Amino acid sequence: MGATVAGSKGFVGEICGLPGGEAILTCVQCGTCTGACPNADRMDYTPSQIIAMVRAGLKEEVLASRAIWYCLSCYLCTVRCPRGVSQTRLMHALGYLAMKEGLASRQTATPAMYRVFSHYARAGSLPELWFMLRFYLKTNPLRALHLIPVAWGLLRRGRLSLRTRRLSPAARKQLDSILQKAIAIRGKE
Amino acid sequence: MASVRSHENITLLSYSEVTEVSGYAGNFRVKVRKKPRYVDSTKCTGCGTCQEKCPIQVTSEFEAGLARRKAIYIPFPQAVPNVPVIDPAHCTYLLKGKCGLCKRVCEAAAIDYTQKEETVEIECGNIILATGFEPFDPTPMVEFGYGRYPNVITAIQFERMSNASGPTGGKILLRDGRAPQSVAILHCVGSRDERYHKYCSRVCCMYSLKFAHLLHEKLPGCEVFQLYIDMRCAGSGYEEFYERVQREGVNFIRGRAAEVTDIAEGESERGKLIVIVEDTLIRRRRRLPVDMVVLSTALAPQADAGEVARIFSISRKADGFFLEKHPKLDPIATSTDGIFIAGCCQSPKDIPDTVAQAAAAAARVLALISRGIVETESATACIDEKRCGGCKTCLGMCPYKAITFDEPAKVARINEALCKGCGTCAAACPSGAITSRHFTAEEIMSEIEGVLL
Amino acid sequence: MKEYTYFPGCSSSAEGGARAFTSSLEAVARVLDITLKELPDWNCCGSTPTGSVDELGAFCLAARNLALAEKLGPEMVTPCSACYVVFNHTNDYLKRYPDLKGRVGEALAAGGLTYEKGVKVRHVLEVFVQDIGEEAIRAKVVKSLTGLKVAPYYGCQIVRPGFGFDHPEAPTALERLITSLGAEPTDFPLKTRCCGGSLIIPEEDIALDLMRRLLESAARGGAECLVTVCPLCQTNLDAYQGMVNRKFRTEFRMPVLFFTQLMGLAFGLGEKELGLDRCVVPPGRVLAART
Amino acid sequence: MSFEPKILGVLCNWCSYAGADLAGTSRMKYAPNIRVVRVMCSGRVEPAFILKAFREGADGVLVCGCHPGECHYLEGNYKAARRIPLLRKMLPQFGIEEERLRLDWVSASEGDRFVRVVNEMTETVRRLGPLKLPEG
Repeated sequence: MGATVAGSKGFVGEICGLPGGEAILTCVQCGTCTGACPNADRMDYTPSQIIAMVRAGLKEEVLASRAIWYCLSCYLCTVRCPRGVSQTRLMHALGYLAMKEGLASRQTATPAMYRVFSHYARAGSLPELWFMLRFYLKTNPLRALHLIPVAWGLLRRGRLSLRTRRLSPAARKQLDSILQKAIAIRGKE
Repeated sequence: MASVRSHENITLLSYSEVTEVSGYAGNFRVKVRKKPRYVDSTKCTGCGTCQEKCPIQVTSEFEAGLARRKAIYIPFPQAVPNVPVIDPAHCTYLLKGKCGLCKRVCEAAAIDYTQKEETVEIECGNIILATGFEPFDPTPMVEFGYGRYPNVITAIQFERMSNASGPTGGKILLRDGRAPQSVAILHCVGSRDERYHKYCSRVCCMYSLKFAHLLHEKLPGCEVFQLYIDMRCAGSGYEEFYERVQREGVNFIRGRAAEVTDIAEGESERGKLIVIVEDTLIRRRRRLPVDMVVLSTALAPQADAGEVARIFSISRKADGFFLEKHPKLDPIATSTDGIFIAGCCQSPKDIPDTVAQAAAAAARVLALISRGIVETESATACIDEKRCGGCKTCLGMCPYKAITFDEPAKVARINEALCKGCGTCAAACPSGAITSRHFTAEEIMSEIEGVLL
Repeated sequence: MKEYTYFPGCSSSAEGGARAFTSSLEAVARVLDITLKELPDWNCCGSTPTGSVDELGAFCLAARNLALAEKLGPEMVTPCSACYVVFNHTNDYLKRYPDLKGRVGEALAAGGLTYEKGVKVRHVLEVFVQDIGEEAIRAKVVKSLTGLKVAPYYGCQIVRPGFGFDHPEAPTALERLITSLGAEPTDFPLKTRCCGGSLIIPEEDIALDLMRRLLESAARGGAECLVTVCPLCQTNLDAYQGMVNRKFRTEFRMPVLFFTQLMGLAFGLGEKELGLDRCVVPPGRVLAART
Repeated sequence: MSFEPKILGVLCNWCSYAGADLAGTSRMKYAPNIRVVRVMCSGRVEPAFILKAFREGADGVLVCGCHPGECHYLEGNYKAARRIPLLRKMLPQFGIEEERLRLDWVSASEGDRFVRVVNEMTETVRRLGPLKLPEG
């Protein structure tokens, strides 16, 4: 989808072919992204290291890393990068690839959360209560217990609704056919 | 500078600006606007009393904001001529007619509030432009906190501080007067950065090393950090200097600083500036608590470089510096014959390179002078006056002002010494009166027929 | 009278946890003579997570809304930072990658939609400061918030990715707005830093630590309350503030308001109408400042 | 056999011709459909040259000059940037599709760009098919 770059093969080529991935070629490994990242200290590989690893062709390690799931999408790296690399977009692209290849890290619950989120998003609307419940049931139901004070605070003020927003049947059908078509298009590739 | 001034063949016009250039190689006419100093430099003895007595204080440009100057002042200690000027934007006498103190105290009666600017015209054969660079202002890079944290300073400010005749008498000091115990020097501030200047400023690695060396010399025991992307130390003796500074115990960290903050995490950081950087060699984010941060700022083109390029009919590169005739084979000449460039107005460079380029430019001028004749382009345009309809379309086309209109004859004329042979006029001439030699319409038409056979 | 197509997003919708954002926004809009017409039958924008699960599907989710909005006019307004980023990101990529645009177009066609001319998606704050202006806002103030110290919190996404309407790290729109209400914006160095976003769910520790820093920075600046422009930032900083306090043994009691709620107070609107009763950290101090 | 268009390339001496030269010395491959005529500056290109080329059997004409702001003659390329689009607008009146005329910028260091522009142009013209000028 992105630019195909002459001379870059394998994993680098694959990343360059994703929208937002082509920028890795011009990275000078200055580490500004890592320095700017509010979360870099907890990553298994720093953001700039991820780029270096992609360029070294370390596909499995990159896609199985925790780092790509620790991106907060705050774009601070992108704003400060002196080379115009959008590290945020790259992390998203890598996340998608990791999911597609079945390599998404199991050391973090983020991929699971993303899957549950996307399940509801694709249905047209996100019911926060059901989304949270489903996520905790799928990952670690016990974790939900310690959230009781938070949930209570929200519930008391009418901020956790049992009602779900529903699209009109026609809109729902329209959305479904668009998404079905998208799956069909993707399947052809 | 002083020996330039005393040379019998050199006329120095300081505090002056070129406003107009006409003519061509061997025959330039240059208009220069001499700004009024309000001080008669032939009478002034340079005693300095006026500066002492002047009650108006403003921020000193030369000291990069680290000191104050008066409204009547000598811009910098080595200024030539060493005569003060009155700053008309701040002098209350010139603004409101009040004060006049400097005139009263001047024993040589050199103060003259009535001076007006004058324009002089110079005829010359060649021109060398050496208009230099402007230091990049890091204020827009809010992540480094310049302007927010008083002890984040620019390279020029550090340079002034370390100078014996500077505002601190050569002492490196924090704003509260203490000496810093730790200093971080941040490379590539505004250089190698798509948001500001894409190019490498070339001199920052070396001056940053010099700063580290000076810090160790002036403040033994001071901890110095160099935060760099790449160390670029190409040049005679440069790598050796790098090694020497390494031996002095400077902490080199390979990584570009992402941020400077004063938000402390823990006791050791309290009251310090904290530089956040990825040490890319160990792949870890580091927080460096320091007293002072020096920003190694880029060398940027002068703000008015576009205007200067227009006046002298030369071009600029995409980065804003003046365009040389050929990047490898002729980095001294410009696309306009007889106009040469030297120093940082062409691209960032260090002192040895600037000296070499300046000497080369002088030699090129001397070569032209000693030959006494100039070669012109052979592929110039010429006008068939019989066919010229006098419509003046071509006049606006010529970027070199080589075409003039002969009013009595009602025809356009081309000055072949100025014409560079681009052919734009020939393409525009509605009556076909202009021929572009070696690229005539007939020649090109036949060529088109030929290649399309 | 100005009219805008309005995209509330899941969180700020009538069923969402940040419904007070939309209700206060609507009340304030009435005072400023703005009509917000909710995009009929909109769907979730997909937010960041969907892109990682189904890239093309995520673009399609966003594009369906854009296609619907395109029929109504050249602009759409949203109060949610995440929706704002997703829509602008989608517009940006559809423009930059014709191939992607082709595929998204093909999928949209299956639902009988087209997206051609493009829709500019703007944030509510942007509309307020650019289209309405500080002067017009000031003119509607009936109860000046004089003396109230407010930390202006932008969060990360509305100013960042390059299509933002203000400086990505040193924006001033909120400060100007707060000043025009008579209140005093405080120095808040972390005003554009991330609150932890959706990672509060899978990676709580990360988000709580970021929130602690934000609350500390706001408190150090002397803020009596904090205003946000994003439903997720509000929920995090408000609902999880107690958890931050427990984890880090801090004692923050920082009311977290939508900027529209603060505007409503200055406009003399009712607490109920502005949804101030929905704040988890009681906004008592803010309410007291009014009298 | 597929249609092989004839394309006339008019290149300025300082940037585009040098760029084409660089493509050659760098051993880059590009469509052999282009036939090159050199002028000193894209500002020298008269609309008559282009019409002549179409009459002489060119299926497309590609004019290349220096990037805006980088003209060796200061601003000749700006003149081309005005003239060529104007001519493009008139081409349909002669029964010639606008796409058959292209103006682009190639600097002396952009051998790769020259290759891309030539290949794109060749593909565009190939899609359009042979130029059929109306008789008379």
